[in-house]
Amino acid sequence: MRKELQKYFRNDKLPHIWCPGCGHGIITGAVVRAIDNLKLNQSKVCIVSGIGCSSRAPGYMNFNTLHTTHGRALAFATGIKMANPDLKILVLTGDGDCSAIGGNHFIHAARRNIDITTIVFNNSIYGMTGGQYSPMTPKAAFATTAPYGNIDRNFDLCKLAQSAGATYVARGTVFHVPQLIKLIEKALKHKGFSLLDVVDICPTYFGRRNKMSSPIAMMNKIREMSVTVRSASKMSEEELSGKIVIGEFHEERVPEYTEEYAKVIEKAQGGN
Amino acid sequence: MTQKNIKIYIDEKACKKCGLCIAFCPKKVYGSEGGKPVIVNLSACTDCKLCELRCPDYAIIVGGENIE
Amino acid sequence: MSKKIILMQGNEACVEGALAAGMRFFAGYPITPSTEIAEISAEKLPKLGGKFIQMEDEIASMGAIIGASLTGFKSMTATSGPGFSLKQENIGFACLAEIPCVVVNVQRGGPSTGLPTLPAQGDVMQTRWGTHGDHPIIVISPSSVREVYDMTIRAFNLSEKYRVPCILLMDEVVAHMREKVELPEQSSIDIINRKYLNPSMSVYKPYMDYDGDGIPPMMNFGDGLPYHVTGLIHDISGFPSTNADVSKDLLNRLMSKIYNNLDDILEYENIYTEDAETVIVSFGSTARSVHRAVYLLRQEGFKVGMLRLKTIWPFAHKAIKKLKQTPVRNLLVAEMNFGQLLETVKASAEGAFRTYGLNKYNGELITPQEVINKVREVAKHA
Amino acid sequence: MHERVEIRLSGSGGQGLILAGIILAEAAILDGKNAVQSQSYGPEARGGASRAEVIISNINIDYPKVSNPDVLLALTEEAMLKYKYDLQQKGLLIIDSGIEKPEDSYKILQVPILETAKNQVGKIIVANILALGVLTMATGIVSKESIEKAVLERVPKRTKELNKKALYEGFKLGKTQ
Repeated sequence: MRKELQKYFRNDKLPHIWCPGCGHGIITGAVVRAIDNLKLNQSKVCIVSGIGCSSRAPGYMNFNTLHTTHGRALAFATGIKMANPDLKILVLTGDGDCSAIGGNHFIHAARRNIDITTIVFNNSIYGMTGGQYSPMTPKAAFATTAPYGNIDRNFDLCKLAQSAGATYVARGTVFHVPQLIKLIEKALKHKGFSLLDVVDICPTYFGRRNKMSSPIAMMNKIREMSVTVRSASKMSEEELSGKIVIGEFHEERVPEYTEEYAKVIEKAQGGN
Repeated sequence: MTQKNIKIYIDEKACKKCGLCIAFCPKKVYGSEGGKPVIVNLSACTDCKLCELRCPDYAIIVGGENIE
Repeated sequence: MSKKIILMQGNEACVEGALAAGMRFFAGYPITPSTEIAEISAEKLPKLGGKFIQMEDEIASMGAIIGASLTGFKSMTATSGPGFSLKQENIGFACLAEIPCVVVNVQRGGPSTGLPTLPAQGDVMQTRWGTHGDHPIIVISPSSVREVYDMTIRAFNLSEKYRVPCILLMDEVVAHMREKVELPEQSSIDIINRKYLNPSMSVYKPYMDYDGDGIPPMMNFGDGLPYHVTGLIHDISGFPSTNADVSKDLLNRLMSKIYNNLDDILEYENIYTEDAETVIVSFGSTARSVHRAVYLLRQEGFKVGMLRLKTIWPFAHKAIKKLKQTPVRNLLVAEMNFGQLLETVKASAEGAFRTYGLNKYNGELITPQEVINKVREVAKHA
Repeated sequence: MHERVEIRLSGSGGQGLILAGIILAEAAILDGKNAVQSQSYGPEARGGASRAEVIISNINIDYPKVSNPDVLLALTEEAMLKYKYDLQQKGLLIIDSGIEKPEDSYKILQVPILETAKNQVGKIIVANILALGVLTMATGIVSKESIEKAVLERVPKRTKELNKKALYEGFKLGKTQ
């Protein structure tokens, strides 16, 4: 590992538990590089996660880190941010953690526009429990709990976040890492609730069941299917079917939650 | 355009042999030796660092300055 | 000097006590009959520079207070019935990660939506074993509005001192009644704050028993050295471990930090037990009916007394043990449930007494007359 | 006075009986007595029969619920019929004139609470305070000074005069019997 990045890791905890070719390590590396590029104060960064493979990431990262219960990272993070708005809060979460068991917390954190950067390690599967389908698993894909093919329709997390009120919404992939780092930087600099949906790969559970058992095959799929927001805007719905649209979807400046609460305090204490 | 003093460091203990660096190097700098990356064409390297950024295990450093 | 004498509601006294104890963060979700606690907190906290947030559900509220506590804020949530059920997973997190926080449970009739507006005491066992796994917990239960105030302060003190969630177990009667109270001056209140690590340390092991008392000192997120907190079994550095000795040592320490300090944690009240033949065990609002019954029965010459538990968990076995040195022959456990505490009292009695339950679960408070009738019936058996 | 006096105030939801109960309890405290106030608590915010209960005592109040009221105030017939079952035989029943007088052996005081509030005071909404005036005069449970002070401390500033007027009309009605 590059020397300047070492201070961001708990090097005695590495190597990580993730499988060979798992994209989680790539996203974690991108997060750390973005933090380094922005020169954030390490002792004021707080990284919160839920449960699952991705939620192990904070354990390797040398910040104030909190590994919570399944789906609840945003609830804990909201408490931390409310109590101490000086802290920079990141939530690292998986697609199941964020959109299934944690779905309600997700939409409400977005609605409040609380200043938390949520990065979804979206590998379309429950990895920690061995490959069950998640709300992000594509229709017809196979999983241990969808042995005949998945009949659930999957979420578009970016659309969900935007309609719930998130004020920065973007999608990156583990293939397009330089772009991913830039998107993370933008999300971290954004004041308000930012969502970054990162298309990730799980060769072990998703790949093996869906004829892409090598990480290379999965990466190739991302490379082939990715289109930029700009190109997508010129494509028909049919042409977009199965495609991964990457880039920034939404950015707006809306009063941030803890700043609004500071005004409540002012009012309660006699100001206007 | 190639740069002469580019060095690539591979941390063999960290490498989990996923093969991503080998497969996706735009200049085919790497070959495989039992799944592990070996440098076969250093002069082609453009210092794009994609292999380093895509390595899930932080096993690659591209560039001169940090390499022992 | 004490503050002026006023009429105050139980739920209001809970917030007043919490603020006096130093609560500066509340997260909650509306649920009868605890809602006033959230409403009053929403009004009063920002006046003191504190924070209130209404979360999307009870689960989130519990998560939020744990997060806030990690930044050094004394934090509380309040709920009832179904909401208390929802909080259980994160209460377990607070037990294992040793995050101080206060959870108020205003009991109502159950199970499920049950009797939302009516009293019950059916959560006795859930407060002890609601979350999964072996874990320590402290549960205390007030009988009057003034005691709600005092016990909310005590809940914070115990929670901060022992790094354990403390549950204030109220019931609808105590929460909603208004009563004359005389609150103490802030300066006369004992406040206990969590232990912090000496900031000069260069390495922080968040679960190291630096002082040998089983209670590791804390450090706030953002105050200096980064550290890791997890709901997984962890070693003294806070990182996950599946090592058998690490698991065993951690659980032993969690339990012993509570069970080695029972003299500090257990509170109960004996009334007329020295010469009583029958003692009625009760807590919460039921104890007020029992008190009335004991008063009336004593006027008739009945040798009856009462044991009122203020600490519900850990159970005050020593209070039962002490009764073995008195003439007491009958123990009557009065509670608004099917006999949840009765089973524990029986076990504690080890056959030394005849034990009876007086149980009511129809959404009404046990009346003094019902207690009197039961005591007479028990006396006949004897 | 008795060691323990139990009072039940009843009517329909929205008539302000819980507030009346709180004020009565506060007046008792101003008189140096103990007081406990509680209420029946149903899911409906308005309508239906609702009640507030107050116990006033010179000594500690342990059992906090009313078991056999010494006094029952009823502003509606529905409330009276629902809540008079356990009124003490020697108890006092205060009812509005709009209610059909029951054939019971209680001491019954029937006065035009709602009508007076509406026509003499000008707002039906202050019937609860007017009723407190009636109750104070008819029972002597709390002093006139304390009930007035308690009323004025609880009601919104701009309605103080109105409520004071209602209370005094209540005093008058309570005294006529």
